[in-house]
Amino acid sequence: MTDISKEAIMPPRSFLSQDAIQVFYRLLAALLICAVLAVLSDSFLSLGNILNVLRQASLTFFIASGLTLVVLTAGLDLSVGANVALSACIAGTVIHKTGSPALGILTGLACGGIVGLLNGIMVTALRIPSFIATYGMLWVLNGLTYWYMAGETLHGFPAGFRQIGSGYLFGLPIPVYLLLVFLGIGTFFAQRTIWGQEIYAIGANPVAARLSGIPVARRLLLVYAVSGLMAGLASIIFLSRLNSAEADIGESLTLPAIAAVLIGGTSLFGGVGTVFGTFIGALILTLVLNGMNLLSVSANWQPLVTGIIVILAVWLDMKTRRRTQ
Amino acid sequence: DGETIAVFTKNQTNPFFQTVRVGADSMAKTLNAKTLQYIPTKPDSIPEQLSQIEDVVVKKPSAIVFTPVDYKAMVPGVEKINEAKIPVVNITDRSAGGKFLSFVGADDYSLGLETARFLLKTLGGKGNIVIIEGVKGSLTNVDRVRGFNDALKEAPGAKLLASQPGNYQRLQALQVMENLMQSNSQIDGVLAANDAMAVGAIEALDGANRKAKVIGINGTKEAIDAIKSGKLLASGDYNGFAQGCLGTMMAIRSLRNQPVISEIVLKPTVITKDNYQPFDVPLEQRTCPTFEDAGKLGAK
Amino acid sequence: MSDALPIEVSSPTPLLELRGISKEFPGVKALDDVSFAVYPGEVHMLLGENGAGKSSLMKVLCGAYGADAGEFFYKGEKVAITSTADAQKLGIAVIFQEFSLVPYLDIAQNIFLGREPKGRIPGTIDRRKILADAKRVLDTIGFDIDPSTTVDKLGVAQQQMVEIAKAISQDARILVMDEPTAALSDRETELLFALIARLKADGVAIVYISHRMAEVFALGDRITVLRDGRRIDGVRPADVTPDQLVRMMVGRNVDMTYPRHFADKPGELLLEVKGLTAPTGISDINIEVRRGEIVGLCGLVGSGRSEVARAIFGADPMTSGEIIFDGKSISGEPDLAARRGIALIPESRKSEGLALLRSVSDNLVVSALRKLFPSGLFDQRRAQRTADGLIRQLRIATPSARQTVGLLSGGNQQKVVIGKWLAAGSKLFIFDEPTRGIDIGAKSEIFALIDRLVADGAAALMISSEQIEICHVCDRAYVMREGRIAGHLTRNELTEENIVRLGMHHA
Amino acid sequence: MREAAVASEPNPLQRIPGVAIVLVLLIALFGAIAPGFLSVANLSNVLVQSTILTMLALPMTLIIMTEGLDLSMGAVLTLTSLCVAIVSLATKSMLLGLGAGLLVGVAFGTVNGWLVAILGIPPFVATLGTLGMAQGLSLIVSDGQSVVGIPHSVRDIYSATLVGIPVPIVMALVTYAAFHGLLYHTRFGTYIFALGGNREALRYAGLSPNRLLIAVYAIGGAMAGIAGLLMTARMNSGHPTAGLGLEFDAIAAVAVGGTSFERGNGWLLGTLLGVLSVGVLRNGLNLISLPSSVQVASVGVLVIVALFLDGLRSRA
Ligand SMILES: Nc1ncnc2c1ncn2[C@@H]1O[C@H](COP(=O)(O)OP(=O)(O)OP(=O)(O)O)[C@@H](O)[C@H]1O
Ligand SMILES: Nc1ncnc2c1ncn2[C@@H]1O[C@H](COP(=O)(O)OP(=O)(O)OP(=O)(O)O)[C@@H](O)[C@H]1O
Ligand SMILES: [Mg+2]
Ligand SMILES: [Mg+2]
Repeated sequence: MTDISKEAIMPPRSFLSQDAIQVFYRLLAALLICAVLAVLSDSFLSLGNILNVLRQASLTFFIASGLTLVVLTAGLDLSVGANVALSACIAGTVIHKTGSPALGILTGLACGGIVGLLNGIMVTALRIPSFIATYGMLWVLNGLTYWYMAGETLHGFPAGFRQIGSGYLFGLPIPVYLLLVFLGIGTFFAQRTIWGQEIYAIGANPVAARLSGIPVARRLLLVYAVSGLMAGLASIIFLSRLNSAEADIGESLTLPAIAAVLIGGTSLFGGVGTVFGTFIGALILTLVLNGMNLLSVSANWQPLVTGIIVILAVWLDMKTRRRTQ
Repeated sequence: DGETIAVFTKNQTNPFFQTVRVGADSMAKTLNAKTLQYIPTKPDSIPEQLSQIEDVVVKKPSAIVFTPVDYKAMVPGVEKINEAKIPVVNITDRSAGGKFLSFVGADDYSLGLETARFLLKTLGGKGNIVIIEGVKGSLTNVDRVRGFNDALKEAPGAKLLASQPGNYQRLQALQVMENLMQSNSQIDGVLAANDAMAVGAIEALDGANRKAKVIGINGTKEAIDAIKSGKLLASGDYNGFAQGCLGTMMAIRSLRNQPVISEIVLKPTVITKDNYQPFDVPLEQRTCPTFEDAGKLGAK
Repeated sequence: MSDALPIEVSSPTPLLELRGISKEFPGVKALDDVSFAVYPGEVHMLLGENGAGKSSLMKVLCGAYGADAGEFFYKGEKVAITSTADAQKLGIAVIFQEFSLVPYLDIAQNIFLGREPKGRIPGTIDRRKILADAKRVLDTIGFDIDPSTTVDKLGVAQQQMVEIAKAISQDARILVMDEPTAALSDRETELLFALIARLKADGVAIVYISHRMAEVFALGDRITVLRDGRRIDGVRPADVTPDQLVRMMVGRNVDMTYPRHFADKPGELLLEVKGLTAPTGISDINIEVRRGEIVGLCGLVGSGRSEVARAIFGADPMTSGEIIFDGKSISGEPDLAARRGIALIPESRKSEGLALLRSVSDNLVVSALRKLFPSGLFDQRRAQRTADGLIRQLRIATPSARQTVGLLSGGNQQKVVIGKWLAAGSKLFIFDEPTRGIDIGAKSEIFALIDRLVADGAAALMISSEQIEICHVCDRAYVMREGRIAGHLTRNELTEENIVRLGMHHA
Repeated sequence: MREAAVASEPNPLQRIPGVAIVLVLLIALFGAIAPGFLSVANLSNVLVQSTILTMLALPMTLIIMTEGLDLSMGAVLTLTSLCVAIVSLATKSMLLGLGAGLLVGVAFGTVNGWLVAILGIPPFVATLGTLGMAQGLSLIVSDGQSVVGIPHSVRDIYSATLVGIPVPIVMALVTYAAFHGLLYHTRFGTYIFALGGNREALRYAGLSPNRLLIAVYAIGGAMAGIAGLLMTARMNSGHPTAGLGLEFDAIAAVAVGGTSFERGNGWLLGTLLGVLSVGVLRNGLNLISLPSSVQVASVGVLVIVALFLDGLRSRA
């Protein structure tokens, strides 16, 4: 029987899935960076610094986790940073005007989600490539925020609200709890729900996904809305952590978020990647900046080092992927 | 009457330039003139401001009040304005070339020097200090940081622990400060090159339950509030409002063949808990200095 | 099994000989010690199941894959073929199973890619010459089309003709054709056969891969059979019967008459298409399909069969008409049709049927997610088990359910596409060329499968360019012509002649 | 057998509308409402201002046709601009400056191509990485300072005219002609279509896609070098942040111009029209003095509208 001969050529089943292996390599890389920094700087391994790194990584992670879903569908959202800025400014105003943090949080999330939804509509209904649609959105949002803020700064929020970003619970910063929660939710959503599976399928081949009966447009809308929503969440964290916001806060957030997704092993061609990988990506980026601060590396060198890390990370990822295939 | 004054500023995001623009508008209104604001869509973009100059030369406003996004790179632009024979007043950053009716600005170096001196005096001339720098390569940053460093040299008891970039950004300053606190168990003073970074650093200190004296620069509303509540030690005032007023005033006066002052360097004010009241009013309610005041404010 | 040449041949030395070729991919021994020789002026048929290694052998032969072991001899002399350039120098040209055309270049540029006539200025192309040369090549194969048409505007059949023109233009001594007729209509197939006869007469050696038994006997001078990467035997067509050949290929007996358990009386109405008109060029289509039936949809290439299938499934919009499925009218996106129980096995499995970079398992469960996991929670082990079941049921040749689907052979990929709808438990299966590129064993398995499905109360609408298949398995058929239904044939009327007569323009 | 080609109209015609309609509408609009817009001096302004972007957008078109992307272009331009400034300052020679800029540009382009072609790193990632490197190097070579005092010969390039036409416009026209010839009339151009459309086809034709790909990215680097010279001439100085972000403008212009991100479907003239649309929009809005925040949003709206129009057409 042919079946038997075919059985014979099957390789032994590897215990770990490809994704698990990639995440493992990434953890290894993060640990390696930690080891190097621990040798170079005495203060690196202190509990305070580790919590510090986690807390700093959390902001990048919130933005990057939503972005991961978008990238999994082979899309991109360049408007996340601008979205954070607009949402933060609107949420901040609402808190100032109404005195109610809850209302502010809701508006911030709603603003982020609506922007995301608009991105989704451009990508699905108007069929504009996501890269371009969200680039256009980025400028529209910037224009809105600049106009709305007119060069002002919002600052001074109720102490309760500020706990979200700067408070502690049982010795851990609250953003770290949020990070763990959203890491869990994101991973669960992507790996353990059929929506997650459908998102992977769409990224791998949108035409085949549609002809397989997946409601592609609706899933894409969902994904962009989630990305926007996570930007909204990041805006709340930002606001409560910095106790203030202004129009240009988004600018420096987008590229690090994209870099975290890529370092985390999510492919821009869609269909490959994990939310957990993105978390490690955010961690690696933060570690590098943290290390450069601790070692007082000159500002001139910082972009150079970050650039090299991005390339190295992705290259190593591809190397290991090929070998394990 | 009815002159149009084109006002060039560096970006739409920094509160400082908003005060400059409000000052300019307010002065123009008083003198029955109109303003047109030119702001690069990408903050501090050199090519964009050059293009805006080229466009404005076509439009031929009566006069121009000009803040270069970069004091050296914008010289060819200024020369174009000169060629088009449009009168131009330089404000804020002193252009490295070109012909101007008048310069109205503050001296970043002495601003940095004076605020840093105030901090060191408060600390009794000793303690561990960190500097959070602005955008590398910008004139304001170079001069302010130079001022900080010179003040530090005058206080041999003080020790500079680190000088790291926050790019004038709140979040970056916060993270830099958090990181620096890890490697330095005792930080007594923070010299931040603008208010947003100073406030970011304060948030970081608060978060770690640590105390240090922090100073910023710009005298923004946010900084005044922080000074009021005792979180911020001081902010060096750049007096953008007056710069906008006076720049516009000089431009209009020259169009009306009235005498102008060729150079006004506003003396730095260190805003502290003791003298913040005059700054604690909304921009719209501030009044522009008169020509007579201008003479006193810092004419050389 | 690298025994010497199996049979006596006219010319003493082969034009090209491969000895002891082995090629391994991770997890798959694609070629295992295969020897193979072609002589001038012969058509050498290469047969084997899906995944037997035919395409791999040809890719080794033309330098696209490097062999792990083995030697090449050209006219008796040992040569090295390590790149496509080496192969081209030896006069080897290939018509690949997958198209190797560039969509936004025109036909002429595609034909002469890498061999453009030089213009006067260095680096430039002599535009007039390239068009004239292309026209000449197209004329030799009887394909009348403007060579400055860009390839993205061509249909599948037209693209296949350009592929053929491209290979012919190289004045090859050895011409490899990997399933060249899979996408061609009868008319173009005839043109191709005439061309092959001419090339043979010129002394060109032709290697021809096909799953169509008729072609094997009509064209072949010699036959080499591969199974599981090994060479099984070499024979002459005159010496074997189709049944014997099939046994060599699959290693067991296969019933090639595609037995159907025809329904005595058709079941209730499942699909009713009324006056369907769509902007894709079909108008006033009326079709009925009942439970337990296999209904054929035939016609010439370009007659609009695929468009009907896509419109029913919701993949293309419609301008007017109504589609009633299981008593309810449906209109909307494919997800609605899929949820109601319609399945589409599309024409192009690679671009429309599969996520090539994902695993076999992922592809098999993608349409059944809602059914397998009604709670919305996905369970990898359950998916894996479902996939393993389907792999066994459909005899998909893959090292494991985790294998990347793009690495399977064409036929096995097709089985995966069918498999995903089995998992979804669909009621109506719309097959658009379900057996294109599928080996004989798999074909009969697939037909047996369809038979079982409809016997269990499902129904099928089947598009096929192979009229024999339609005649064998369908209860009845609609024939299309120029975007309209030209006629309907009952079981008794269903003959190849009738299909052709209704499908032709001058019916 | 006569096969009817499904759509017989020539390819570019199909795509003209999106961007051309937008451009014509913008010109008509500003011509009507913006005083001085249609003056020769102003139109010449628009063209001169568009030259640097043209020089980046043309090679970006080729790169996008290979299903690639070059995010490092703005940062590399910044670096080459600094190199031009530093070298011409040191040697008092414009040509040596240009040479240095070209060298650095080509080096970065080649590295990009190498990362993409040989290491197989996705273009977005590879060039995001080199973006950081070029930015870092710019800060390092200039120590974060402007470079001034460069010889007049450099500056003259921007302000000089040739038979009454500003030299930058002449340079842009020559560049366009060169790219047009390269893409549509040479073998290399043919292979660029194949790089995006079907790389396997190239390999089977005995050509090395990798080397071609590296060449395409190197051309991008070289153009960043030439644009760097123009940038230095324009500012009469070198500055470590001068060109940051220009790559996105270039990508937007390419996209507005109708080049798709898939299968090697590119259109050079569209790119040129795309660049001009962006230029006309910015210029016109400056002339009518709308609030700056509207100007910020306008480019975003332009991009979305142009692509929306294209989408409408392709569906029709
Ligand atoms: N690049 C590759 N990587 C891994 N496995 C491969 C690759 N190419 C082919 N294979 C495997 O090698 C075997 C032989 O494949 P090949 O394409 O030669 O089959 P074939 O005889 O042409 O089949 P078909 O009739 O379906 O086209 C198959 O099991 C296939 O999955
Ligand atoms: N009237 C026509 N003239 C030329 N080409 C056509 C015409 N109609 C369709 N085509 C093209 O021919 C190709 C095949 O046609 P289509 O898929 O419509 O027909 P079909 O009946 O499904 O045939 P098949 O499934 O056998 O290819 C398509 O790419 C289509 O664009
Ligand atoms: Mg094959
Ligand atoms: Mg069809």
